This record gives sequence, structure tokens and C-alpha cells, in this order.
Amino acid sequence: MKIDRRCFLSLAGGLVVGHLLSPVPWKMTDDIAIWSQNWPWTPVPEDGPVRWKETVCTLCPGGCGVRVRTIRDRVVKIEGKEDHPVNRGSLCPLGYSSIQYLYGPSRVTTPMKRTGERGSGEFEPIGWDAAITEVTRKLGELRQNGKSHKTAVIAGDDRGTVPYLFKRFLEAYGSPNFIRTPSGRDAHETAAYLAQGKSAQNVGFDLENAKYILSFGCGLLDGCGAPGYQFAAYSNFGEDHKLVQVEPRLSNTAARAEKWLPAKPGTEAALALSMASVIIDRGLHNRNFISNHAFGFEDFTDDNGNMHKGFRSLVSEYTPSKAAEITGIDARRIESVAVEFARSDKPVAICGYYESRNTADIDKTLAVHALNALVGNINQAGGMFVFPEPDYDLPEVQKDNAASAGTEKPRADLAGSDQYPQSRYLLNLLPKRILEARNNDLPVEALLVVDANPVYTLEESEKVQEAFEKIPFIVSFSSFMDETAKMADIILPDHHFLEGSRDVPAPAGVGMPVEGFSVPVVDPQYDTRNVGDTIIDIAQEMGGSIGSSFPWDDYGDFLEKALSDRYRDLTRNGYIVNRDRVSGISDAFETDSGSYEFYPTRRHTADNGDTDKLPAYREIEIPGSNTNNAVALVAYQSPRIASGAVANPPFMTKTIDSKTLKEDKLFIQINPETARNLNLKQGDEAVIETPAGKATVRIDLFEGIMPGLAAMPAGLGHTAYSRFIAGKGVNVNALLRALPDPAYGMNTAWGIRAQLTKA
Amino acid sequence: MTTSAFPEGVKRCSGSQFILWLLPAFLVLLIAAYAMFRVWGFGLNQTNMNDAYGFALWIWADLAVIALGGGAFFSGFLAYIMGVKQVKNIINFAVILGLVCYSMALLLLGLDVGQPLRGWFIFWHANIHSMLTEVAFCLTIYLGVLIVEFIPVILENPKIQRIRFFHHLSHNMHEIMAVFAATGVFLSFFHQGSLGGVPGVLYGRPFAFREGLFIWPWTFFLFTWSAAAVGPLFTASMCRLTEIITGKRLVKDEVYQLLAKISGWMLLTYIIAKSLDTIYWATVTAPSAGFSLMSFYTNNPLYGIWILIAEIVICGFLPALILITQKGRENRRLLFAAAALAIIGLCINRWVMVLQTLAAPLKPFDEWFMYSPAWTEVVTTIMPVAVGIIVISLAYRYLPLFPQERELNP
Amino acid sequence: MQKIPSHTKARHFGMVIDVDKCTGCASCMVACYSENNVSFRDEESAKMLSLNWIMVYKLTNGESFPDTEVCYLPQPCMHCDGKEFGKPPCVSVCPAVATDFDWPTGIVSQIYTRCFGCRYCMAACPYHARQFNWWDPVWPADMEKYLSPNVSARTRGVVEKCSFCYHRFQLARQKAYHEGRPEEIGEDEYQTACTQACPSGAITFGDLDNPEHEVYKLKQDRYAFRLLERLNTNPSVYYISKRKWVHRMADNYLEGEVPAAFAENEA
Amino acid sequence: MFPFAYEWTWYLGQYLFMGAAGFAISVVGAGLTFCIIKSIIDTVQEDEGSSDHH
Repeated sequence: MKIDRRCFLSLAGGLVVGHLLSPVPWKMTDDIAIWSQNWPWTPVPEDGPVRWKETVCTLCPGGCGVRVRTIRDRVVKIEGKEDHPVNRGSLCPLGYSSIQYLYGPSRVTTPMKRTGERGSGEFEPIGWDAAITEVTRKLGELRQNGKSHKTAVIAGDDRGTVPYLFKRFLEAYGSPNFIRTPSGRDAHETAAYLAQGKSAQNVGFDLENAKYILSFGCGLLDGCGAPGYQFAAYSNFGEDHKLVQVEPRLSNTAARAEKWLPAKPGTEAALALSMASVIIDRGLHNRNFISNHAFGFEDFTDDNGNMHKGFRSLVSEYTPSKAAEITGIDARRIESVAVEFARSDKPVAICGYYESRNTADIDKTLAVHALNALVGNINQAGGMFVFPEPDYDLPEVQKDNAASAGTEKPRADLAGSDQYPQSRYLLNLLPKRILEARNNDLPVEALLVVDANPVYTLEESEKVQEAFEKIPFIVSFSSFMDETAKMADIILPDHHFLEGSRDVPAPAGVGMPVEGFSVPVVDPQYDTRNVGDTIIDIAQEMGGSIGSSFPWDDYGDFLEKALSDRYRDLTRNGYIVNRDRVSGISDAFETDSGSYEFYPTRRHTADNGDTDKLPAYREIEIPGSNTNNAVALVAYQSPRIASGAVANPPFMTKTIDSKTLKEDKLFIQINPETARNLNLKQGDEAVIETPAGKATVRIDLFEGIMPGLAAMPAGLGHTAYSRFIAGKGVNVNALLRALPDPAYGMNTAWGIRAQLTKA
Repeated sequence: MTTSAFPEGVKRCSGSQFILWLLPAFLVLLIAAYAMFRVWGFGLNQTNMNDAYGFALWIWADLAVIALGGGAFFSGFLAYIMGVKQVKNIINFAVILGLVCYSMALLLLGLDVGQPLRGWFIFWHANIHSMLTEVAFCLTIYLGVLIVEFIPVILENPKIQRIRFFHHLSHNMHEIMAVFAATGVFLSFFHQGSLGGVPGVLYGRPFAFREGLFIWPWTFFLFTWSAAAVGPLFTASMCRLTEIITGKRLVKDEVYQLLAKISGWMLLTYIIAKSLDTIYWATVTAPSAGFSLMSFYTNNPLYGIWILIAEIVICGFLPALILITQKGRENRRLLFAAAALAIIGLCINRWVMVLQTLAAPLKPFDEWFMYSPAWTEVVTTIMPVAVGIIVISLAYRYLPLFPQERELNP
Repeated sequence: MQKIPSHTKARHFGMVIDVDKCTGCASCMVACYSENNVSFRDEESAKMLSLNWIMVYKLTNGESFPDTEVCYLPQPCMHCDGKEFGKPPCVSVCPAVATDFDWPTGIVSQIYTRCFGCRYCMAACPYHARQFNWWDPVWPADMEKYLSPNVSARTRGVVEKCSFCYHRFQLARQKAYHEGRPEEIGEDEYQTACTQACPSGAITFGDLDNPEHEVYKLKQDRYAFRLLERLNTNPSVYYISKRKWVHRMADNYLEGEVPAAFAENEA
Repeated sequence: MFPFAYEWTWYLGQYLFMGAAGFAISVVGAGLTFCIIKSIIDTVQEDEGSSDHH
């Protein structure tokens, strides 16, 4: 048979038809569908026995107890720990997304040494031994040249064993420069020192038991302070609980508050003092407390025979009508809130723990503390507490001559200097000092950064970056490639909190002396090391008296000794509540008068003279010029945006609505009235320019913000971490500028004047 | 002597001219093929669809193209079942147009699903309560019927006719064409309707939702009716377009006029029914869910009340009135102007039933969802036109589509 | 569309969300992502391309400063009972039975391996509770390790939505079975991840038909309402708010119509 | 579509729907088969009838 074209075609056709009639196509289709359900690039999570482990989250200062669901060696879920005293089961979005930081592209997976330009982000892996040798060599050189005091540590916290080890290291090494990053705590600590004579102690508010919370701008439900604690308190609110929020913007806290008092920003002190005047006028103050535990309530004459005005006389100047003029709040509302507050069973007044704003208005804080004193709730259930920090029972630091000489030197940040004698840490002043110094006389030549990300969190980020560029040697201990780590010469990555042990002392603002303990729930995922171990290693490698000041095998050994009798309970329960440390009213005051000083005699004033030491409303002229298209730019916190040292993980960014962030452009909230004046509409692109910087943003019209203000969320605009985090919006800190308090050096600017123009 | 590949007794242009004419269409096809490669390769993120617009340009194109392709079923119904002789002069063309429309609609559907490899689940795991299942079944079977209807036309190519078996086959198939046509009409009636049912049953979408008869919302019947009315007008218009392009008369005016007359009355009855439906919906159905008529037509940049007026009055009543009057029909320009309006009206109807349904906000705190298609969507939506040009050109060139062509072009 | 088998206990799971209590913190959203292996991308602000099984909406009363009020409305899948019981808008339209109404629990399921991505269910759902996987999910740099084996990862091209953490129900049922008390599942034993995560206690979850469950009482609250109730979708998610404007935000009203909870006061 | 598909249940709607679909397919299929068989017969008969076809 001749095979011609026709024959061939018939054969081919026959084959096709034959196959179609056979089960082959059916089988193929089925196989294809099954394949589409098992694409090799779609992960199939491995199953295994589930184990729940408990630890404490340290991604923010909140210190919430968490329970962690693990399957084999993997962490698959984090939840709030029901019986943890801080958060009682609740947990913030950052806590829930912390697994995204355990794994993922932001981790620094091994010690790194900078290879490119500073800040370029070019690093090469370097072994632990080499990295530690490099750090000790550099620090040793400085010390040998008599410049040990030019080594500084920037830490996110000054409590707990890790900051303790750093402080101890500096002491043995010979530097006074342990610097805590600025936060709302600065003002509370100062106020506690001035009014109660308690130095370096933790101020906490017992929101759990309070019935009437009068918050002067504290973003209780916006993620400030210890969000887990505040949320837990709020969740137990009953009909008889009240929350009053003073804030110029309808924040989440204000929205959930029983009353919202939109006072003009920066006038909170006037409002608090006016409320005090109402309380005193109507005799609603706690007479027992005032007569037994108060100083400076009435006018008095001091030992030198000088007349001084007392608190009562002072506040009488702040009549509700005058306060109404200053704050913009109706006088009758001021009165009614003041009366409700004073008459409440368990009232507490609280102010600004906002982490992002880094501000410390000492007058406001003193005025708010005074409100608490007026109702006599100092160290009372549901009131305001001052707790001593946890102490460690450890051998003395051994100091050689170099160490003694170094620690005697003035601090690089001017804290404790003649100008700012009562301030402990003034990181906000440091960048300027570095920039103004000549290159051969830099105040800081070696910098160790732990649990902090100052390049991102400090005001005027651009200036901070410039300053950091001038520091010859920077070591970061960050677990993540954050903005500061990116500027470092050496990165000695710490564990993620799920991988290591650490003690977690009472979170700022929490109304109980709780101490937590985080334990590893999973093996270290990468070549990282507990920062405690690293600093002990560095000290021991430096040898001499420094080495002998660190006589421990490792951080674990140190923890066991440092926490001594608490160690067992802490490791077993994950927390202890040191109830025995809560002093009653009897030893609440360590002032000269032994009382609550409404008139803080110790208060340092700018001219160091006779200027009134009483808390007062002093108008703060924020930086920037007041032009036609000026708005006052303020930062706001959102529980959906982590604004502290740790950036927003992808999960949290996913929760942000498209009126806050869209196509990587950030929205600023302004009142429609402001928008009309500036000829702006919803969604418009606009340029915002402040003395500190300039950015393109988009406009979100929000009725709930005071006209004339522009609010920008804090926590976005990162430049480091990963592509899931970087490049989203604007870092508000880059647009803000600090305004140092003349006597305390802390930042008092509640905002900044900005020019807002349509792009 | 070799048999000519062209139908007997007609003139066709040269091969090179023919290829030149097809070139732009092939170019479109090429771009569309690239777009299809992108979509199938990288997924639907290559389009501008989103969660608010799960259905978008493609679904509109499907609905519109199928409705316009409905000329095939209604012409078939007229020709084979009602025995309207005149229609037989255009039925081949109607079938081929329908075939293009339906195959393209299926292709677009294949493009539109997220997991094309699982597309057959619609048959395997069929949920017979879903209007889409009904659409898929009827559409696929009807496409088969159209192919069966088209086979004898192919077989009439002179070269194929030489093979005796095919000669007999085409003859025999013509003989029982009424059976196929009847089945087609039955299928087409249901799927045109179920396409209307697709939006009509969405009781969560008050813009689209309609009450109805048994399991069928009124849109079920309105869609069938409108496809039957406008489909033949589309067939006639495309036929006329072919005439203009080829420069030949292919169908007698009386055929056009007959189709126009039937369509005119169909359109008029349809648009009256549609108006009644709209009035009932605007006054009873929608208000019961808290919506006033105007809430569907305000606060957005596109969907104003003009769209309703355009659909019902300008592209509904107006062409219907033109077509039912003899004078209107006899004026060829007026006839095809009216046909064009009716076609636009049908497209608007399918557009709003799909797109506006999804655009209208339901939660009071939602805003209108607006959408503009991506190039991948646009080019693949134009693709049926290119395919239509190619298929019709080939068919016209090689197959005896128009029985009257020889007579009209001596 | 099966009827309930006679040997299984009938439950009707649902949720009551106190809008006046919700702070908009989004813990529920994040907990849900984590619990249900919801993928993420680097660009997430286009919410109509983003996967969120529960979405917290911000509502404002529209009054000008300082009379403005803000509320937050968390919205998961409503697990509608449907106009006709067992026929939610999305279920009857799915051509491939990839989504179904589970009679023993009242939960609307989604079978990812069955879904072929036609998105008809999304067109049918008035709540935008359903989301499509426009992209292949990617978990960069070891992040795959945190995925839970209890919920399968989705592929590109399928629709997904809130399941009321159905896997938790299955685990609870298994546990009850092993402990010799089949069909006896305590209220605490089955809670959704978002309910558990809500730090302000705004979300309550349970069997709407069980008088011993909290939701049974809460749903009868005078100020309870449901989202877009007038569409007759019969959602299993209830909301509570004492604010009239929130009620107005939750459904559509013609001029002169008043939300049911306030109708008496007005009259 | 078929009873061996997962989670299959029997109910009336299925019969009606599948019945109609099956009916349509059968009619078209039967018609097509009829045409093909008849054409084969026609062709064969033609071949037998006239011998001038090779």
C-alpha cells in the first residue's frame, strides 16, 4: 500500500479519534486538575504534634504574656496568654505578627561587617569570634588613648538585665554614656522625682482597677505604652467605668471614650490645672491626703523667709472660663468633667506615654500628677503608683584608673550637666552635638546600639543620619536590618524573643510591679546570639578589670545569679508580681518634706533662680513659621502601625486602610475646613514642608481633627528592613524637630508648623 | 481540469489582496495571543479586575457577543421551524456569525476563570442551581449544534463536494436540519435566558436582582427576548457590512426588510416588557431593600440616569419604532441606523447588568467602585472581531454562503 | 445541598460584634491572617486586591468637628443562612459546588481545590467578604515555616474567605470524640481566632440557637442588627450599637425610614 | 455530573437538568449518526448503481 498524504492524514485522524474515544483524555484532564491543586510552589505545611509554649513578647515595652503554638520545630501562631497579669489574654497586632519577624527577610542572620559606604547596606558575613575581636580591639584602642568616655550605648530601655549589663560594661570600661531613647517615660520619671522625690523609678497607672480614667492625650487604645495592659483594662470596662480623652484629634481612644475633650494641643496643662481649681473650689479634693501628705498646697514661707505661692493660689488663676479660652473646651464641660473625676470612686489621671512623639512636657505631667494627688490616689488601688526598679544582687564593678577617669567625664548628651542637671538621658541633643563638633573632638567615637533604632525614631532623621555617619565606629545588636543596623560597622545580631531568654521588667505605665521572663520556644533559626551573651563575651575578651567585672559563664548563669531568689519563680511561671514592692502611702514620698510636693522645691528652672517652680501652663512656640498655608503637623499613633524601634511587619501593613496608605503614599488627616482654606480635596497629592524636611503626601479629609492641624501616622516611611516594609509612606520623625526644654533638655514640641501645598 | 476552490459562478479577489486584507486582523490576533499568554501564564493579575469587579469586561463581552450571536438561533428558528423561506438566504451567514460569537465567548470564559485547567469542574461537579452551570452546559452543547449546522456549509465547497461521501453528508444534513435547528433553539432559549439569570438571581445585588417566574427571574426572559430581537439585526448589519466591503450585493433588500420587520416588533415588545420590569424594579423591588432609583444613578463619575434613558428610549423605543414602520425599513440607511442603535442598546443593557451591578455600593459606607480594563482585557475583547473578520472572509471566499449572490451579481 | 444527617447535632454558629466596643486595633485581622495562612504581598493598600478574611471598616457619623464620632465595624464572612434557609447568595450560584452551606453548623464552606475561579460568588456577595487570589502566594525567606498545617495554603486563581475557623471546630469535635463525649463541644472549646484575639472583648462567638451560649442572649439585644439585613441574606453575624447613625450605616434606608431599633422612639 | 462524583446527592432538579442536557445531546448525536450512516449507504449504493465511478 502506497503511503500518500491522504493515507497519512487518515492515519493521524484515526489516531486522534481513537485517543479521544479512549480513557486517555479523561485521565489527562483529571491529572491536570490534580496538578493544578498541588502546584509544587504552593507550600504544604508539615503536620506534627502541637505544643503550646509560653513566653513574654518583647517587641515593644509592653511585655505581654504570650502562648505560642509550635508544631515540631516551627512556630505557627502566637496568642495572648490568658493568665498573664499584664495583658490577660489580649494582644496587639504587633504581637500577633511577631512570627513574621522570627522568619523572614528582615532578619540579620549572622554577624556582619560593613563593606560598602556607611549606610549603603553592604555587609559581609563575619564569624562571631572575628566580630567580637573587632569590637574589643576598637573599644580597647579608644580606652588606651584615654578616650573611653567617647564610647556610648544607646538602649531602648534602662531596666532589665540586658541594659544593666551594658551599664555595667560602661562602668567597668570607663564611660558615663549610657543613653536611653526618649519617650513619654522621661516626663513621668522627672515628675515623680520632683513631686515625690523618687529617683529613676517607674510610674504606673492602675487602669485595671480605676473606674474613671481621665487621659490627657494618652493613646491608651492607640498602641502607646503597654497596649496589651490597656486593652485588657478596657475590655473589662462595665457600665460604671468611664474614659475621658483629651486630644485634638478623634483618635481610637477618643472615639471609644465616654467623653472627648478636643483641647488645643499643648494646652493640656491649663486644662488639668483648671480642673484642679474646680475640684479645690468645690472642696472635692481629698482633705485627708492634702493635710497629711501634701506640701506646697497652700502658700508658704520658706526657711529663708521668702513667700511662695502654693498650688491652691496657683490654680485659682486657672478658672474654667480662662482655661476655656486657652484650650477651646467649653467651661461647663471642664467643670463637669472635673467634678465627675473627683467624685468618682476610683479616678486616675494619666498623660502622654506616646512613644512616637518622644515629648516630655514637664508642666503638663506635674499638673496631671497633681490631679491624682488631689484625689489622693497615690499608691492606691486604681490610682497612680511609683515603683522601684527591680534590683540585682551582684558583686561590685571593678574599676581600674582608666574606668574611674572615664566615668567621671561629662556625658556626651549633656544630661546631668549644669545646664540640665536633673535629666538622665538626652539622646535628642546628641546628633546636634556630634554635627557641631570638630572631627578630632567628636563627643562619641564608638557607639553601641541595643534594642533601639534611633536613626528612625529620633526627630530630624536626616540630621541623625548625618551625625551617625560621623561616628567612626558603630555596633548594632539588632536582630533586624533596621535603619540603625544599616548604619553600623559591625552587627552582632541578637535572638528574636522567641529564641532566647531574657527578663522583662515592669512595662512602662503598667500599674503593678510585674516582672516577666521570656524563654526560648524554638531553636535559634539563624546564626544569632543572645545579646547578653555577646556583651559578656566582649567584656571578658577585653580582659583586665573589665573582664573580672563579668565573672559569669554566660548570660544564663548571669541571669540566675542576678535574679537570685526570683529566678526560680520567673522561669517557672514566666512572671512574678512583686506585690511586696508596692509601698503604701506611708513611704510614697522621699522628698525633703516627706510629702507630695505640689510645689516641687527641687525643680530646676532655666535661670536657676526664683522662677516659679509650680506647674503652670506655658505656651510652647513650636518650630516653623506661621504662613498662610501653614498647618501644625502632629504625629499620631495607630494600633495598626508599630512606631517604635521595631517596624511594622507585613501583616500589620496589610491591615492599614487605603485612606492611610495608598500606592506607598501616605495620607495626612486634615479637617475639611482646613482643606477648604488650602484648596485641597480628598485624595489630593500635596507637599508638606517643615523646617526639618519635606515630603509628598496625600490628603485625607477627617472631620474628627481640629482645624489647623495635620496629623500624620508615626511608624511608616522605613528605609531599611525588607521590601515588604521599606518605602511605604513617610517617616514623620523626619519632618519633626525637637524643641529642648530650657531646664531639662527634653523635647517639648508637640508638633511643628508645616507648609501644606497642593502638589 | 481542476475544480475552483471558490463557490460556483462567483468572483473573488486575488490571493495577495485577500492576504493583505486579513493582515490587520492577524496582527490583532497576534497581540491577543500574547495577552492570552500573559493571562494564562501569570494569572489574572494581568488584568485590571479586582475583588469588586470579579466580573468585568470579559463577562460583558461574553454576554454581548452571545446575545448578538443569537441571530443564529432566531434565524434558524424562523428558517427551519417557522419555515420563513426568505431567511434561508441569510441563514448560512447567521450560523457562521453565531459560531464565531459562541466560540469566542467560550474562549473568553476560558481566559476569565482563575484556574482554567479546572474549567471542566463546571461539568463534573455541576451545581445545577447555578445559572452559570446552565450557561456552560447550554453554551457548549449549542456550540456543538452550531458546528453541526455549519458542517454542511463547509461541505458545499466545490473541492469537498467532489468527494461523494461528503456530498451525500451535506445533502442528508440539510434534509434534517430542522431537527438540529430545533435543538439549537431549545438550547439557545435556555442559555440566553440563563445569561439573564446570572445577574437576575443575585438577591444580594439589588441593582440586578429581579423577581420572576418559578426559578427564573424576569431578566431570564428579557435576555432571551432581546437576543432574539437584536440578534437578527446584528446578522443583517454584519451582512450589510460584508456587502459594503466586498462591493457586492449579497442579500436582497426584502430579506433585510423582513428581518427588520420581525426584529422591530420583537424589539418593541421587548422594550415595553423591559420598561415594565424597570418600573416594577424601581418602585417595588429596589425600594424594599432601601434603595431609591436614583441611588443607583448618582454620586459616581459614569453611571448617570442618562444610561437608562439611552438604553430604553434612544436605543430601545426609537429603533423599534423605526423598524416597525414600513417607511423606516425601506430606507436602507434608516434601517441600519436603527439596527446600530438597537445593537448599542443591547450592549448597554449587558454592560449595566454586569458592570453597574458590581459598581453600585451596597454598604452605606462603601463608595462606587470604578474600573477601567487593562490592555490585556481590551485586546482580547477585540479579538472576536478579528476572528470574525478572518472566519467570515475565509467562509465568504470559499463557501457558498449567499444563495442570492449569483443572481444579484451577474 | 444536603440536609442535616439525623445523627449529628444541629448547631448554628454565629457571631455578635459590639461595635461600640471595637477599637479598630486590627488584632482580629492579624490573628486571622496568622491562623488561616492568609498570604500577603508588599503592596497591600488596594483593598480590593488584598486578602482579608475579616476587614475592620472605619465609620464616621459625618458630623463636623467636634461632634464627629467614629466607630469600627469588623466584618468577616457573614455566613448567611440565605433568603431560603441553606441558600446563601453565594452558594446557589457556585457552578461547581465549591462553596456550600454546611447544615450541621450553619457555616458556609469554601473548597479551594474545587474552586476554578469563576468569581460568580463574589458577584453574588453584597459584603465583599470573598476575595480572589490574583497572585500566587509567596512566603519569602523561611516564612513558609510559620504556616499552619490545619489550613491549606491557597493557590492563585481561587476564591477564599472566612471559614469561622472551621478547622478549629473539627479539632474540637475530634477532641470531644476522643474524650468519649461526641457531639458535646463546649462554648469555650470552639472559638474563632478573631474572637479570641479581640483585646477589647467586642466579638462573641457561639451557637446562635443554643440558649446557653452568650451569642444567643446577645443577638436578642434591643440594639442588635445585621449588615444589609434588608437584602434578606440572613447573616449569622450580628452587631450591637446604641448609636443610631451606626444602624443607618449598616443598611440602606429610603427617606423617612428609620432603623428598626429606633422605630419605636421615633413614633 | 455523575453519581460517583464526590458528595453526590440525588434530587429532582438534577434529573430535570441532566435529562434536558442528555436529551439535547442525544437528539444531536442521533441526528448526526443518522446522517453519517445514511451518507455511507448512499455512497455505497451510488457506487453499485453506476460503474463509471472508480
